[in-house]
Amino acid sequence: MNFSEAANTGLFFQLAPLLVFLPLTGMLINMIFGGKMSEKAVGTVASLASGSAFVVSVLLAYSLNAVHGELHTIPFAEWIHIGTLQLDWTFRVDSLSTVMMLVVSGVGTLIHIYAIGYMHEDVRFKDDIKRFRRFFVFLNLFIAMMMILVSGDSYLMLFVGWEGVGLCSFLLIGFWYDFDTLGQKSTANAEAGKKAFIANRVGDFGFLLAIFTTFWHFGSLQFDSVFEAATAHPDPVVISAITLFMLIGVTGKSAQVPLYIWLPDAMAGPTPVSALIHAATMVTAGVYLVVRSAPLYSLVHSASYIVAMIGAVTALFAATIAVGQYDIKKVLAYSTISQLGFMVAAVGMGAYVAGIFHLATHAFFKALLFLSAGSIILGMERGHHHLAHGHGDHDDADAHHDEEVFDPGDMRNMGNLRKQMPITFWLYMAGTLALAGIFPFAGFWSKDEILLDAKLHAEHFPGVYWLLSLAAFMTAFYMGRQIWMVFFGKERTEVAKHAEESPPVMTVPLMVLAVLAVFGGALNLPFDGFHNLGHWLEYTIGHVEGLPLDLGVAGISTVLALLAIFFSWLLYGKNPLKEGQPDPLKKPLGFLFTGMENKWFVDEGYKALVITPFEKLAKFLSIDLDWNFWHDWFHDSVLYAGFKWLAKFLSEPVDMGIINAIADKLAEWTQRSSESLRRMQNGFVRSYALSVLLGVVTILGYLLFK
Amino acid sequence: MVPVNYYIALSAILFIIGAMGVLVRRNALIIFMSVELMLNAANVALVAFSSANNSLDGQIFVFFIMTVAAAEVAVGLALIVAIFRSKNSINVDEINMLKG
Amino acid sequence: MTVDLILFLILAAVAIATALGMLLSRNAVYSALFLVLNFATVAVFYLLLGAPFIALTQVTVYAGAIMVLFLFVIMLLGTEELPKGEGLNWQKPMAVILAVVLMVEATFLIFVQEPVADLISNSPSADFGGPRAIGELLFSRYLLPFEVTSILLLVAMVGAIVLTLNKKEGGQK
Amino acid sequence: MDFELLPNLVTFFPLVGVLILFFIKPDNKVLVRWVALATSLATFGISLVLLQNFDASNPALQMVTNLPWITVANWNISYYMGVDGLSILLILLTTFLTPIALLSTWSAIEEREKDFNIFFLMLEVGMLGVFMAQDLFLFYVYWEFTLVPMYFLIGIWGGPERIYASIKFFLYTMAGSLLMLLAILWLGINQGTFAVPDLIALGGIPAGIQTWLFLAFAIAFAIKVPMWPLHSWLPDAHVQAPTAGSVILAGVLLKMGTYGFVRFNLPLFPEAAVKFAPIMAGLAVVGIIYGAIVSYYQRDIKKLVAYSSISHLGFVMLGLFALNSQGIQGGILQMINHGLSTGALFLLVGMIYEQTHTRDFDVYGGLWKIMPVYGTIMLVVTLSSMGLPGLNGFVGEFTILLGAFGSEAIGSAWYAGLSAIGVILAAIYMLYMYQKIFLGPEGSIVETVKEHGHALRDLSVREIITITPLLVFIFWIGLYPKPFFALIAPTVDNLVAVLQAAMH
Repeated sequence: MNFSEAANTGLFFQLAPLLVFLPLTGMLINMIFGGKMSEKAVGTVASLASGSAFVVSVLLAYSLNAVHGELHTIPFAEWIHIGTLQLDWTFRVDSLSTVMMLVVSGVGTLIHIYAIGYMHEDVRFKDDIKRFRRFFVFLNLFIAMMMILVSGDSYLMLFVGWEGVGLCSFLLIGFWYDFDTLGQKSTANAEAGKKAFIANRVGDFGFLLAIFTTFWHFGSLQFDSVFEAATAHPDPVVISAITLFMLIGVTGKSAQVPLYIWLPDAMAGPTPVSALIHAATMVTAGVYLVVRSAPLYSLVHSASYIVAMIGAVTALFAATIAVGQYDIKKVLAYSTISQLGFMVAAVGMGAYVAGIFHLATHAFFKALLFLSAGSIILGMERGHHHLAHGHGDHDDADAHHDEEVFDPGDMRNMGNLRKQMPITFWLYMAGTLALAGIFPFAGFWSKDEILLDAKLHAEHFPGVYWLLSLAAFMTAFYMGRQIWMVFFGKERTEVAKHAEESPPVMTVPLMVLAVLAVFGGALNLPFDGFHNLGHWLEYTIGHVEGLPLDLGVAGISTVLALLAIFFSWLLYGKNPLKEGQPDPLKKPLGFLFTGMENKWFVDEGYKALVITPFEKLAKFLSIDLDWNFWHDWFHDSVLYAGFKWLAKFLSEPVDMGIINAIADKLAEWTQRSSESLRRMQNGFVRSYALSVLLGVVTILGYLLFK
Repeated sequence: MVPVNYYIALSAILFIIGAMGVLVRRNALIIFMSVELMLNAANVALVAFSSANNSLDGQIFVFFIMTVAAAEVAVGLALIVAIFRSKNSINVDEINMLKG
Repeated sequence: MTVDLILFLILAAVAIATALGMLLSRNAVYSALFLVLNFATVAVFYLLLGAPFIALTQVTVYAGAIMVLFLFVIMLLGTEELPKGEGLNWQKPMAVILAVVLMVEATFLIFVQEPVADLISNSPSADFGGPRAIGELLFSRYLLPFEVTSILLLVAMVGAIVLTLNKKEGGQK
Repeated sequence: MDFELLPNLVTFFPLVGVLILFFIKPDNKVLVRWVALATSLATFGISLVLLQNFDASNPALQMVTNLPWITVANWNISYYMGVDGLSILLILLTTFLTPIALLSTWSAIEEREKDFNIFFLMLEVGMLGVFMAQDLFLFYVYWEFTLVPMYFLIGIWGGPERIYASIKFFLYTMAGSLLMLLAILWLGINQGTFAVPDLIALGGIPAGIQTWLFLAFAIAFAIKVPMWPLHSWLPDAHVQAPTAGSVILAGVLLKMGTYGFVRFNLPLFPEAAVKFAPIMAGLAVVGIIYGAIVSYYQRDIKKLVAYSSISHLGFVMLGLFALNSQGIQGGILQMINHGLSTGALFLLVGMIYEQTHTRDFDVYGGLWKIMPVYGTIMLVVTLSSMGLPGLNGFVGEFTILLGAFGSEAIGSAWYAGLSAIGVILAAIYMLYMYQKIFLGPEGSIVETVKEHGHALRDLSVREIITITPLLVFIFWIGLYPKPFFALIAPTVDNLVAVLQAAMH
């Protein structure tokens, strides 16, 4: 049997479980033997594990193409069977899931390779070489979980992966759990991980409720049966409930308003993690979920509208915050939230192809941006390291720590880096232009498709288009701001002057990503005869109208983007920021900028409205109610003291006072009477006889005279 | 022709005299004799009833009483002898070891 | 007033008198002798009441055997007369009072409440109370009690012997 | 071999060890330990034979021993032992946890080891008896019997407040049991038999009386579970008990309460169960949320775990009173899960306590770096307790919530919806605990221990051996729960049929 035959007969579909088990194998190898392996070997094993999953994904996609996109399910194991509840682990290979598989494993593999170089240096800066292995263990686990998520054939398996990636996210955000983002000893990173997990759990809570509702109304959790049952008996209330519950899950996982707060903090994780999990793959799971549940969302317009609005609001809201950030990764984080908003808005409006298209291109360029940012940060670290060791003693590590804390990620510390890091600069430019939506970069095509859909559906989804356009404008602005601040102007610190370019192991994967960021638009060009992604997805989500390029929409968005970049040049490029100078936007925008800078005080709001009340409640319940009241007061004061009082009452007044007194008096009386009666017992026989006679007389008398 | 009442009255008088003997005398031997007198008083009554009722059962009873009295006297006197040996007295007022 | 009655009254007077004599004598020997006289008087009553067997038994057992035993013990111990002692002073008046009360009660019972008017005939049937009649009855109806009395007597005999055994001298068994 | 007698053998086999222990000098600690361990392992082995001979497809009682025991007047008390789907897993859990708990005491218990082991084996007898007994009176005897060894385990080998805790534990349980005894006597005398299967077959208890009987049983069991608000003895008992005691207390003793509900309350009083389902579910939900929130604010590791038990057992109760197959099967499986996860948590807490002698959160931190194996194992157990898919906790919680969500008896999806908040809260307090101990910079305890002349070490081989079996099951149930469900499904389906009949 040759290759194409195997593809045509669907033999390759049987490989689907390998998607999960190849990364798991890599993880286990590193976990068990990694301690004795060199860093290179560990990294290679992990990258191979991920890369082989990519190969399998390609094979699956190829086979699927060969069988014209016909859905294939591969039963793997039975899981929970109770009565009507039949939950199995079945792999699902269709055009939607293969897109996700390809993105996850493809971008994932590149990031694995990049991470070999990145982590090599990172663990040395943080002085804990052992953790290198752990990073790749987690990373492989993440790929496995993500594969479970996208390849599952039921909501439950999707949920399993959903939770699994949440765990990996927690572990990787808190990877440097004993530091903060500046490399100081702190619990900050661990807190960030916890925050992410908990915010995700809130989303999971919604997802769980959606699952329960689905099961009890449609009798199954398997996608096709659910959709069949839902379309057969479309009960708007039930479907609204399901979709809105799911939306809670989406807002958690895909970082939408109001649960997005964890994503900026998630930047505490090493940069490859930010790129892989918190930009390219995991956070898009929510988008995937909505597309997957398209048959449900398309049944109720109101739910779709809520989804679209949440996406659009998030897109704009996060973009405004991004404008006010100074940390290079924070800007990208808010940008990610904003872009996720675009996707969610798109899928909310039913523009599934546009959403998935943007998902893919975003994965490319945002991963590129993050990784480049990582490269920049490491470059700065190298410069910092160079300076510290150039001036001082090599062994004087303590002095090094006592120095003023240096933030290698703060853009105010950078400037003119294009000189020191030219490769990174060009790579970053590619990513920036893609994100800003400049023709002909990947972002242009995907974003325009979303905007076009929003324009076309403005009737049903009013407001979305304007919000998104505004967000697109802001996007271009903050990216321009970033470019000017980081790469142009003058070096604002010594460190920036000594920044060093990254090694090829990091830059080569970036180049691959850059190519994808530039040409990724080819996936779904809006011209007749193209629409490749659209046609591909048609196998799964039904017929899609391939929209032609609308010059109006494209023109407006391009003009907006260019305008934004021009503004940013005016503010940041023409007069480069000086050392210690406040942001030039601060003056014209005033308190608005303060809001942006401080993320609109959302974290503080959560703290005041949710966290503090919760802690107060917890304190009240545990200290006051449970312990002081119920445990101490009720049990000790009421029950125990009451019992004691009763015991005392019964023992002293009642027992001693009454019962005992009676007994005492009785005894005393008996004693006294016997004392006198004792004299009768005088031992004289005659006295006894007298008594007998007395008795006789008395009894006889009684008998006689009774 | 003597009414039974008279015999019973006689019996009662003898009995009371016997009882008085038990109560007022200190000599154990005399107390004993008084007891015998009381038994006799009872016997008189029994025989009188027997005769009045024309039934021999009463006399049989008297017979048994005599037997018992004989046995009692034998043991009782033996006791008195034994007490006398240890106390050297038969004054019952000196024998009060059972005093409470 | 018939001869019987007169005879009865005389005998009764004698019986009471001897009984009182027994009671009041200082000397135990006199008491014993008074008692013998009393028993003899009572035996006469038995004869009058048609109980010749009992009457003779009374004479032999009581007046004879028992009283001899008494006299023997009195002599043996040498306690004809007790030395004067304080004794129980309140005992005597109490005893008298009780005796009187008992007497009153008895009188009331016998003559007022339950007067038994039956007269005792002086001429009972020939064999009434004779040894034959008594014997027949003893060996038929009262055989078991009769036999039990033998055991009683045996026990009494053994008891008497054990009690009077002089242990100090390590007497023989 | 006559397999019919196996339940008796399993139940009383630990007594063999007790007997041997009587003849060993207390100074010979090594021998004492090994004898006790070998006995408990042998018991586990026998229970595996029991499992092998257990016919999973048969919903009825199996391997029954039924002998008349006390037959005075119209009392028909019998020695009635048997196994069915409701109890088989709990029996295995008991025999499985006992050797593990015993192994954990090798370094933790230093005084009067012989006595400790004897009490422990006797406790095992009591617990096994509870799960095997099919006669109400016999059940009561075993039920009370477990109190005594546990009382001494806490009272002799416990923490500083042990006397208070042990007496509280004893009195609480005792108080509830007395009501149950009254109900048992009423049933036995009025129905003419104490045998549970016969009582179920007889049925016909008027609804009004069912209510009272149900309540009498329910209070006894609710105290044991413990259901909110009768939980106040639990933190004391758990915190004061020695590690092995906590493991057994959380792992098995609490399950006696939930087991009591499913074994007696549901089948004996189906109408009352249906009537009370919303109330019991409501209490369960309050317990879930309350326990979780209160856990969050604890500063003592053991106390946190103790309160989390209240929350977890709330899930079990919610599942049982969903009165449908998903809920009840999930509930029974969750009993096992909780036994494994919380048992493991207590073991792990005990292991660190042996090194540091403190359970105060504030001094901990950053231990993952120093104790990577310990940190990883603890992470797995924590996640299992939080209900992460792929680990055992999820399977139980998911089926319970699913069952409760659509439960006809509870009547509203709100209960399950609210208790799903417990899933969020579980993440909050569990991660909080994990972070406090293992993440962040090194806590002051590291220095404190160093000052005492020895550094913190990672788990020893014995400790890893102790904990590994639990981990195996944590993964096994999480990944492939089918064989476990297969054991309980037929019996539960029978029970659900009875309950369904009562509902309509």
